[in-house]
Amino acid sequence: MISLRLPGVLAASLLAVSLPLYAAETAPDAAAAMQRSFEAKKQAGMDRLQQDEVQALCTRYTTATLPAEAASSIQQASLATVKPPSDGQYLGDYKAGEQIAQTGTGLQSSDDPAKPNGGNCYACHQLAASELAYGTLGPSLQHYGKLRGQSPEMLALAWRKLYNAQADVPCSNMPRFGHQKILTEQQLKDLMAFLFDPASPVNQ
Amino acid sequence: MNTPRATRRALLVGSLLLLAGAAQAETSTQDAIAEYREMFGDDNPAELWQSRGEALWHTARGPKQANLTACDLGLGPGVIEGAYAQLPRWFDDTQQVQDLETRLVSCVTTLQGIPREEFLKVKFGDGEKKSELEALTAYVVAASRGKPIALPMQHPAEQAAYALGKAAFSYRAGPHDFACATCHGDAGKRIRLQELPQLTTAAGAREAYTYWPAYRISQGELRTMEWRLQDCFRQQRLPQLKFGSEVAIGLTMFLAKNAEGGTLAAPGIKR
Amino acid sequence: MSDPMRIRAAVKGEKVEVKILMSHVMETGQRKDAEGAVVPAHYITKVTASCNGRDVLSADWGPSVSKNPYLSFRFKGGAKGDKLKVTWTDTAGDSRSDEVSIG
Amino acid sequence: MMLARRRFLQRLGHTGLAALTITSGLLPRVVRAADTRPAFAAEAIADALKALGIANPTKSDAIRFKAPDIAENGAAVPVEVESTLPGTREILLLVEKNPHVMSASFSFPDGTDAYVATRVKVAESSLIHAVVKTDAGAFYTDRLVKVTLGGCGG
Repeated sequence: MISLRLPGVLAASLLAVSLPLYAAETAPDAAAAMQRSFEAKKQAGMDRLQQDEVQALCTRYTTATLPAEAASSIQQASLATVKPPSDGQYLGDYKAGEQIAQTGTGLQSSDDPAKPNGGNCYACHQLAASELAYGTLGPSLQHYGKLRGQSPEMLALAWRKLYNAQADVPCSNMPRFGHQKILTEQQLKDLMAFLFDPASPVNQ
Repeated sequence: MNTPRATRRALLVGSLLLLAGAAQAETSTQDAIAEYREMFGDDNPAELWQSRGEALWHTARGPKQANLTACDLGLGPGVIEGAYAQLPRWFDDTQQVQDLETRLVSCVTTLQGIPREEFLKVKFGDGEKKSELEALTAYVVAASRGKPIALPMQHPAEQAAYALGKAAFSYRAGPHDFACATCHGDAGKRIRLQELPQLTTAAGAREAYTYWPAYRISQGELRTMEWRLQDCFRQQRLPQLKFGSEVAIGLTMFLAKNAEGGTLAAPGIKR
Repeated sequence: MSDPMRIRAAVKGEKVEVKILMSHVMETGQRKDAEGAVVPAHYITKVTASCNGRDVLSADWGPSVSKNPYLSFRFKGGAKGDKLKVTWTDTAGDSRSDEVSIG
Repeated sequence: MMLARRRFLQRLGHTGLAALTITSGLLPRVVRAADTRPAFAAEAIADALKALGIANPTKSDAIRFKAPDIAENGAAVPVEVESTLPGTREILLLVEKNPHVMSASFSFPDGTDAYVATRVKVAESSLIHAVVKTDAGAFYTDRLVKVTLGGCGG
């Protein structure tokens, strides 16, 4: 079972950059009411309701603007969690990447934990022109690689966006696919190829 | 070495061109989907649940061999017309804020003596396994069609439920850091081709709340608000929302209050 | 015991317009239920309709007719008060008939 | 407006648009206990028509066939067919990409309009064929219905 609270790793990285003390205080005992109102179901355990420091802070500032100090500490803490590809290769197989972008399942109580998680990118983004069923919660990523080229900066930026988007945008709605272990390193590489490979449908 | 201005300008021009093309495809897709929805006319299979619910309401059952015509949904015993438009609300007899579904459970257990677990054995129907709760809910909800939502909201417990709902709405948790607000916090957004009402505004809340409960085409089942909330949390990768829990009723109170003034048109028909 | 159909039959000009909603699972035999077990095929195979005993429609259905089926058709020679009877039969051998008087 | 938009969608089709994604798990191509009625057991349009004794029907514009260009969900696709061909006895609905193409057949005794409206399951974006049997032979028309994948959980 993926232990998502990762007390060890997260606390260590956040301690390196001490978050302001008010981070933990979420709205009026909502956390306690949440505990009383849910029950574990298959892989969706009750631990998932425990907010980490970033989630608690972002909850508190859902509508209010995030104070600059909190924003920069989240950004630094998130940046510290980003691990570049272990072999230094950013791009995998774009066909595998497309499957990940199309697959919406993964980590739900109704999903088979043995199956690889999907990235569900099409839920929020436009990618290949050929796919009409795309979402608009995130910006269009059409022609992502064609427009940006494959400079080291562009690859590193895109990798950060996938691994832990809050390294660039504190309290971003984009899930932290790498840091929260939703996608494996190989899956992230395949998505990078889907974004950058000139042959990928995203760049047609 | 920051991105040279030329590349940044190219990015801008490129994405503007794309937006124009995307916008064109987008409106025609939404047109086509609106047309698809219109083709169902007013032949909504939810009516099959309504007639089953009506039969259940009037049939004497359970150890006490009683029907539900004495059930008080807030407007007096047996009054169903307009009752759903004023729920959730505080009930003195149960000393709780209840939504329609938990109130129906109270009536079934007290008036008919049917144990709660037995009545809720099939909470959400699945093909042959039919839910009495969904049928009764469809019947009562239909009796509020055309009525404006108007919550009493005087009792402190009702205000507390609203505050909890509001807090739960933006509670980010789980592997994906999702909260309801992640998808329902902004206007004009959609997941795939599924438009997302902004539930924090009157217009957005009305657009959603006035059509629930609804017949879900994708499942061929009439689904209630309790199902809608627990299924949303499932997709947020969170554990199971308990039926009739504080957060379920708090969120329903939050949505109903935001939608206040909207005219009920449920049961609706949805994807 | 299956649930009654919702049948609307009304005179429109010199024809009777019929709109029916049937309560049926129309299982294809491909679907898995919440616990992951395959739900066996179970769907309506035959529908007939008659007006005061005169056949006005018959249909043969497969599993790809949608769940809780909808059916609409029109016929001449029916009048207000006539009896429209609709019958379905399914793969499990179950059958159901419902009758309404034309409005 | 209807025609202009369909031509637009067809042009979208020509620019290399792949069929929209399959709706997960509706009707995968798995051999299962087929229906005993030959037409309903058929897995291709030609076989279904042969089983019904229909030799290649002629395309005809005298069949009004209303179906959505895009279906938000393939579980229920509203369709409406009306034949203006004289002596129409039957209307058949076949969905090309379904594991079993034959969906439904309707027969009309004298006095009943050659008209029917119903809702069918479409496993993935597919052509739906409306075949009409008349005293003077068989005719058909078809419509492309694109099925999209909705929802968040996918």
